[in-house]
Amino acid sequence: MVLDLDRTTVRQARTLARKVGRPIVRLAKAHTTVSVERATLRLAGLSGADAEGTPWVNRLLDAVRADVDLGHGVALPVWDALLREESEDLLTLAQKAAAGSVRFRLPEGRDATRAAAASRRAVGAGIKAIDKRRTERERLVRRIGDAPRQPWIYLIVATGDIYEDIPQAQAAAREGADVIAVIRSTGQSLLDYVPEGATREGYAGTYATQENFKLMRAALDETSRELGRYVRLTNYASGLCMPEIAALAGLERLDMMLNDSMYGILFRDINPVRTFVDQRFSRQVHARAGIIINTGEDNYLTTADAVEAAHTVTVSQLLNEYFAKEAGLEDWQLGLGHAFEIDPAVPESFRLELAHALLARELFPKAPLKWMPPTRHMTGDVFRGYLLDGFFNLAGALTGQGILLVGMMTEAVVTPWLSDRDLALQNVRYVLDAAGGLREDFRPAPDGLIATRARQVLGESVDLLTRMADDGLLDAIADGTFGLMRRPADGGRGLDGVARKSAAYLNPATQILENER
Amino acid sequence: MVLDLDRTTVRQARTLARKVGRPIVRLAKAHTTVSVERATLRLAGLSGADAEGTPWVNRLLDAVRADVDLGHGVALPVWDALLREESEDLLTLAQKAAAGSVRFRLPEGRDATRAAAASRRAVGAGIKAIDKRRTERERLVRRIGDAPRQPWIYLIVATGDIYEDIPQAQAAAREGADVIAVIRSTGQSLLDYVPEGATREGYAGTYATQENFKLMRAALDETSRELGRYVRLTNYASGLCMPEIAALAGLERLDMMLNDSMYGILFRDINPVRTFVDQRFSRQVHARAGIIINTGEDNYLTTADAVEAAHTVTVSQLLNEYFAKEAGLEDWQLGLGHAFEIDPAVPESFRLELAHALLARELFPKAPLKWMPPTRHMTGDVFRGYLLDGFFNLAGALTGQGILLVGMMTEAVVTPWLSDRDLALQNVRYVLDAAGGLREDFRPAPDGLIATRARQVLGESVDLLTRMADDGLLDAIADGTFGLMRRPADGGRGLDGVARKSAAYLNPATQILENER
Amino acid sequence: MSEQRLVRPYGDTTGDGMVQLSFTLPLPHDKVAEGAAAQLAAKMGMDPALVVHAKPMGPDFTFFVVYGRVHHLVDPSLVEVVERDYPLLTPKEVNAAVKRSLRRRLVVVGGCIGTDAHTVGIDAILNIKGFAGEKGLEYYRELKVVNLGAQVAVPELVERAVAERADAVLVSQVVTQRDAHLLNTREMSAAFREAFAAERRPLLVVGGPRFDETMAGDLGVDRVFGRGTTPGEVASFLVHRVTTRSAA
Amino acid sequence: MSEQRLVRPYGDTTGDGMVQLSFTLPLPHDKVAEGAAAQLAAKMGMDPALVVHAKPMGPDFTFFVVYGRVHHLVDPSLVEVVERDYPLLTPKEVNAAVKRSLRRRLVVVGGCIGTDAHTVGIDAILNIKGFAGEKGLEYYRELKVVNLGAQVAVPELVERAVAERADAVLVSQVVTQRDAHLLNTREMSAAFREAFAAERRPLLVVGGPRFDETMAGDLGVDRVFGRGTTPGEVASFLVHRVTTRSAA
Ligand code: B12
Ligand code: B12
Ligand SMILES: Cc1ncc(COP(=O)(O)O)c(C=O)c1O
Ligand SMILES: Cc1ncc(COP(=O)(O)O)c(C=O)c1O
Repeated sequence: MVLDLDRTTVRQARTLARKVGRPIVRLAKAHTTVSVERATLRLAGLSGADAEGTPWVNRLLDAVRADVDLGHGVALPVWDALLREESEDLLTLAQKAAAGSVRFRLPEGRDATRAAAASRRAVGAGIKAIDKRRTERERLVRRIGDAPRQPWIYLIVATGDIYEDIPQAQAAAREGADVIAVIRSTGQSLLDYVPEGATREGYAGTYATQENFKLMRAALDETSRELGRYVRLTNYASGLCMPEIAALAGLERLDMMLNDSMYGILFRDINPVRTFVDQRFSRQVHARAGIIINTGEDNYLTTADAVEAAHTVTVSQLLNEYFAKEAGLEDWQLGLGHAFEIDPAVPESFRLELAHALLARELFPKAPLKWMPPTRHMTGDVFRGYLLDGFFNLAGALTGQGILLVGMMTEAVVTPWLSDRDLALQNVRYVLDAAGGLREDFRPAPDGLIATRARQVLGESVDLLTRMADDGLLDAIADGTFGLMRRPADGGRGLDGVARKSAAYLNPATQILENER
Repeated sequence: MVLDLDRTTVRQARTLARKVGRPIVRLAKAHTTVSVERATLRLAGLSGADAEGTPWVNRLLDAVRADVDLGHGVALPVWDALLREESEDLLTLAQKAAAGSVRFRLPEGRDATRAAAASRRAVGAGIKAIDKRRTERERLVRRIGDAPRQPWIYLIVATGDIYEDIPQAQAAAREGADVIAVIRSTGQSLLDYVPEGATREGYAGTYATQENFKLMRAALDETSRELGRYVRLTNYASGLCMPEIAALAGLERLDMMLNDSMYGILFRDINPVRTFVDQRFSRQVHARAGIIINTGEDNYLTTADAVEAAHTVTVSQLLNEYFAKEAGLEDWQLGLGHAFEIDPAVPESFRLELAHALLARELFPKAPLKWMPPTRHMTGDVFRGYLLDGFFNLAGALTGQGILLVGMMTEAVVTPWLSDRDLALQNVRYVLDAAGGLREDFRPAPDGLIATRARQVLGESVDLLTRMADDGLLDAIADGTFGLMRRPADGGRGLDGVARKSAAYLNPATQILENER
Repeated sequence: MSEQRLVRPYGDTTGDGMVQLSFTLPLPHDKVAEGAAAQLAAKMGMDPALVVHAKPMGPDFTFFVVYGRVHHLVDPSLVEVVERDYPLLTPKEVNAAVKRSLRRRLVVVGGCIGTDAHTVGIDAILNIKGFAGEKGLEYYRELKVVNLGAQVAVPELVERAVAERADAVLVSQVVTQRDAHLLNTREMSAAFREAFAAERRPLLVVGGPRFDETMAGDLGVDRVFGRGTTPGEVASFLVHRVTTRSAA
Repeated sequence: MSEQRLVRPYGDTTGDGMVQLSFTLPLPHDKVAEGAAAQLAAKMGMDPALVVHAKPMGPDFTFFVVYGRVHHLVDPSLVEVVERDYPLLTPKEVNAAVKRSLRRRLVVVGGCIGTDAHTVGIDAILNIKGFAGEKGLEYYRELKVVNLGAQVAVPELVERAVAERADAVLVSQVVTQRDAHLLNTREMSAAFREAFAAERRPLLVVGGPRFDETMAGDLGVDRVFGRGTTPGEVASFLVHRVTTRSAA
């Protein structure tokens, strides 16, 4: 600890975050969403899509919803229908339902008890499958070997075509990447279904599908063996389908997921309630699957000024921490985000970056922390960009970041080329090998610029949290506190997919995930 | 002082350097050279060249030498001839001598006394001109303003054409250069005369001529006024004509000169005795002219390994310091050289660079120190090169270097392009503005890698100096101690231009320079 | 204009024609690959072309850096630029002009269409905060701005334009991979052409950092704005075109 | 060989043809200059060409970075490379071959000619220390090496070659500004042609990092070696050529 933060202030900040977060958890507990229910069906083993590509979980859920209020959950009506022997299995049921030949009801009494038990068995099997994948990961890491050092080197691929992504990801791993993230196509987060199958037509990213997950994980397993280190795979549990994607990630042994409590609200204009409900469920799944989440505070600094808004990053990290722990995630699973986004023209910009990065490091000493590269102030001057990325890497090394997302010199130009990635990795390697040890010699003066700035940001965070504890998080979001985006609680997409839970509501997935920790 | 070097060891190193250097000074004092004598004539006002471009100082000296032993010096025979009214002035005398119509002799008795007095008057006028230039510089710096901060930003131009150099130098100054160096054409150091006039036909550099000096200094004076800071000009007092070039630099108000006690021997295969004699004279001129010298230790690391040979840099710096002080230079005039030349693939290479740079900084606390960029391990990968230069700049800032020679991403490709220089300055500015203050937070652990390495290099330097104190510097040079170049004392070019001084030897320039300090 | 001399790239001497080039070839690194790199450079007009760096990236690809001289001449007099063909007005002048010629507020509907969610650019033009020290269009009293934000579907955009009786529709496109920006813009302009009679169609303006400003005709829009656009330029353009139209 | 497929540069998708280019134009920065940059890129075959960065450097110059697609196809089967047309021998084999065919030591005279003082390259080939883990030619028992070092004048080189009865002369050239290396090499080969009858002339070999290996004929030398050359390659070449010659 080189900053020597005031412990009382730190404790106060966490207490305030709890105070701000608790009403939101209450809100999340009181509602369900179409995606939470579909995720439940997926955990019970329903997959695939109809001829038009609409997933069976969507067809089935829509049919149920036509007959029964969403607030009761999907489990009781569906397993009730199965028990009434309408079909042998979920798929047949979904097909029939799609054809309009099944009617659903909310079972009561013994019927309800039996339906509940059956659903718990079915969903339990899915959760067991996730458990197996987690054990498998632990075994592979042990057998094959882990990333050789921290920070883990995190690289994105984004061709839009899974079959181009795979060789690029393998090449990146060979060149030193410890983590591969497959960026999603621009449109996916607003789709209220998860596309099916292997896909080749994304824009600036590749669709997140179960099959794409499977193909990429298999390819990286092969490469992991070849390299003697387990290469982690990341995708996005984000957008309108985050609960389902979280489930698929658990089932296909993805290792990390982008998953932020407010990103969808702020940057995809998804309804806040929808988001918080989906969030909580998806984090419960991640907790169970042993997946590390990556939060999205870096995004605020692409729209708001990185110096002025530094404390909003800290506040958001504290909230993400609170929500994550409440959902069952442990410290080592908290890849809290922050970024190197100060305008390079600001005097002492590098030292200010160090101050911010150290503050995060020392506020969350056990979290891996995800350190994001400059994007906003990157320009078409790729030489300057390459240098900035080098200093970003240095800041990461000096402040002990856990996950280093590798910056690309073409940030302001194109989605990364093969050569950009190779050059970027060369940059990271040089900085870590040549100057990584400089941390030993980095001792910010106790009242120097760095320590003073870190204290100032912490102070501003406590002030903001104090105000939010009075007015509520939803109001703060509506006011443009984060990333300057104003999002009212009743606006945004996907609100029609939210329902207040009825007294009869039952979700075996939530039950298992909440009771078995 | 962050290294806390052992004072006794430092004192011992200096004592040893004196011991190694003293016999060389004795050797230098006992000899003269054609170039020392020609420089004397230049100080007395002889300039210009004949129709074939051979300077009049060469024509005159050669004629004198045909009649009188060089060991007597040129002053007595020449002013004796003038007093015998062979000619009204030096130029006419030179012309007649070239036509073979003058005979020279070594005057004796009253003739000698009168010739000596006349020569002292003539040369004294030249030295006064140098004094005036020095005062002028001091006044300009005061009036116009000095470089805004340390390190001074030092940029080279190297088109080969003075008329392309000038706009490029002015552009560089506008972009932030504090010092402009005009690199010399590849062949010049081996010419035993100084070319005349404005030149446009250099290879990979522009000829050092009095006219080129004048043109560039005038252009930079203009730009200095425009920018409100005095932009310094540098050239090379090096090669077979270093005494003459030193004199011309003093007369044309150059501000810094490359001037190393061994560079010519090692890298141009110039005879050691010739070099040491020329060296001492040129440094006496620089001392008088208020010129800062730049020594050439960086060159060793382009041929020898920068880690293995680190101590040879230190030893050479100590010798350069001894020779410089003996010649009358003051601490602020010692731009001792060192360089960022460790193979970037060596683990902790950046920290090793810091160790070496700090050692130099703390051994010579009052010297400006010239910090040279990576060259040897630069490749055609210009992106990597740009990054390396950034870390070089950072090392310069962290260790408080006085003069920072700006590295170019095209180092391994071409002599710098206009855009290379612009990009390189942008690199320097970013690093100094964003991270310059990091020095405040840089505290090498007392027994960490950096401090340990610095102590080790100092220890190896003392060992080498101890050996050299026994065997002599000439033997060490013959053995390939510096830059792996083996140069025997009786080899190399220019030995025929050396003569042992006779009892009658007289040089008014040396007399004035030595007596008036 | 046509007085301008021909120029060549400049390395360190006038006329030397020197340029730097980098690219990847899908070839394993060997002498043939280096020769192939030189061949490409030659086809681009570089002679001599020096392959100064070749780095294998896995078994199938090699990255190259090439330096060399190109012999092409550049004729600045042939350059077509979309020069501003309207006066640059202050907010005050814009307001006055709208008032004078329309006698009502000028209605602007804006947003990012398709799946593009990059709103910083359109916000820079529309929001009060503005860009590069200039206030955005919301600041202009006589402009009514409806900012639909990100990921607006084209039918939704048309609908709002009709409902708001928009005089101008401003669309931003930042993602260009697989020409997304061009496809989306064409879809948008076609939809407006379908929905409106030619003389009633609102002005269509697109912008984004990777647009070619000369492509307006091709894309079926009235104007394209590129990187670094300021709100004042856009406001002045709108006033110029809308008032000209209403005068006609 | 001719089986090889045609290739295009690779950005992030097979066949996308993407390249990066940078250069300076002697024009003040404005829209015309940006258009001129795009024009140059177009002449180089880039379409579309995106000028992604333009930076004024003083009032008279602008630096550009351009990204875009080139449509040229690269045909690796047409690449001419100077492939090694002689066996690569170990030092032992070299020594044996010299002994067998010459029955005396093979004499090599080397140096940097002209005003070039870069000896690291020629030393890497000649000195025992060698390069890339291979010992230099001095290490070979059956080779006699005379290394003249830097800045050797051509007449001096010829003289020493005569005096030493050189079988081969090795010349290094590193400085290439204003084609210094080509001028010096041509001067050197002409001088040897003048001084020796064709059949008695020593083998002439030049090397340096910026030579084009296919230029031997043009330069009047027997072989050109480029960057990364190792001593073993040179020794093998010498033996191959000298022994072939003495056999003929
Ligand atoms: C900020 C940012 C984001 C933010 C956006 C926040 C927001 N609310 O806008 C976040 C983090 C959310 C984001 C996400 C993504 N981004 Co983004 N992002 C950027 C970034 C860093 C800066 C863009 C920016 O804000 N520029 C500043 C504004 C002011 O400039 P501007 O847009 O050029 O606008 C000016 C002019 O162009 C013009 N203008 C623009 N629009 C209009 C419209 C009109 C009518 C007019 C008149 C003028 C005009 O005026 C403006 C002022 O001068 C760029 C990289 C970079 N440095 O450029 C990448 C970049 C644009 N993003 C990119 C990508 C791929 C994405 C993702 C798709 C990645 C993924 N798959 O997850 C996601 C998803 C976004 C989506 N669905 O579209 C790519 C696009 C690649 C390409 N060329 O196709 C870039 C280039 C990064 C990269 N190299 O990969 N991104
Ligand atoms: C070391 C160095 C120096 C040292 C030289 C020390 C010495 N004793 O050689 C010093 C510091 C003295 C120096 C000085 C100068 N240098 Co210098 N120097 C370099 C540097 C950093 C490395 C060159 C090197 O040693 N490479 C390593 C060797 C092993 O590689 P190589 O030469 O390519 O040799 C290999 C092959 O090419 C081949 N090979 C080479 N020769 C031969 C010969 C034969 C027969 C064969 C078979 C093979 C062969 O085999 C070798 C092993 O693989 C380069 C920049 C760079 N990073 O490349 C600049 C560079 C070569 N120098 C340059 C210049 C301009 C100069 C100066 C002229 C500057 C000046 N005006 O003062 C001076 C003066 C030198 C002069 N008169 O020639 C320029 C040349 C620009 C150009 N393309 O024209 C360069 C490229 C730097 C730059 N960008 O400006 N330099
Ligand atoms: C936390 C988080 N989620 C998701 C995304 C990706 O956006 P989308 O959901 O549109 O794929 C990002 C962007 O990088 C992010 O930071
Ligand atoms: C000390 C010193 N003198 C002189 C030179 C230049 O060499 P030349 O004398 O050949 O111009 C250098 C090279 O950079 C040098 O370091």
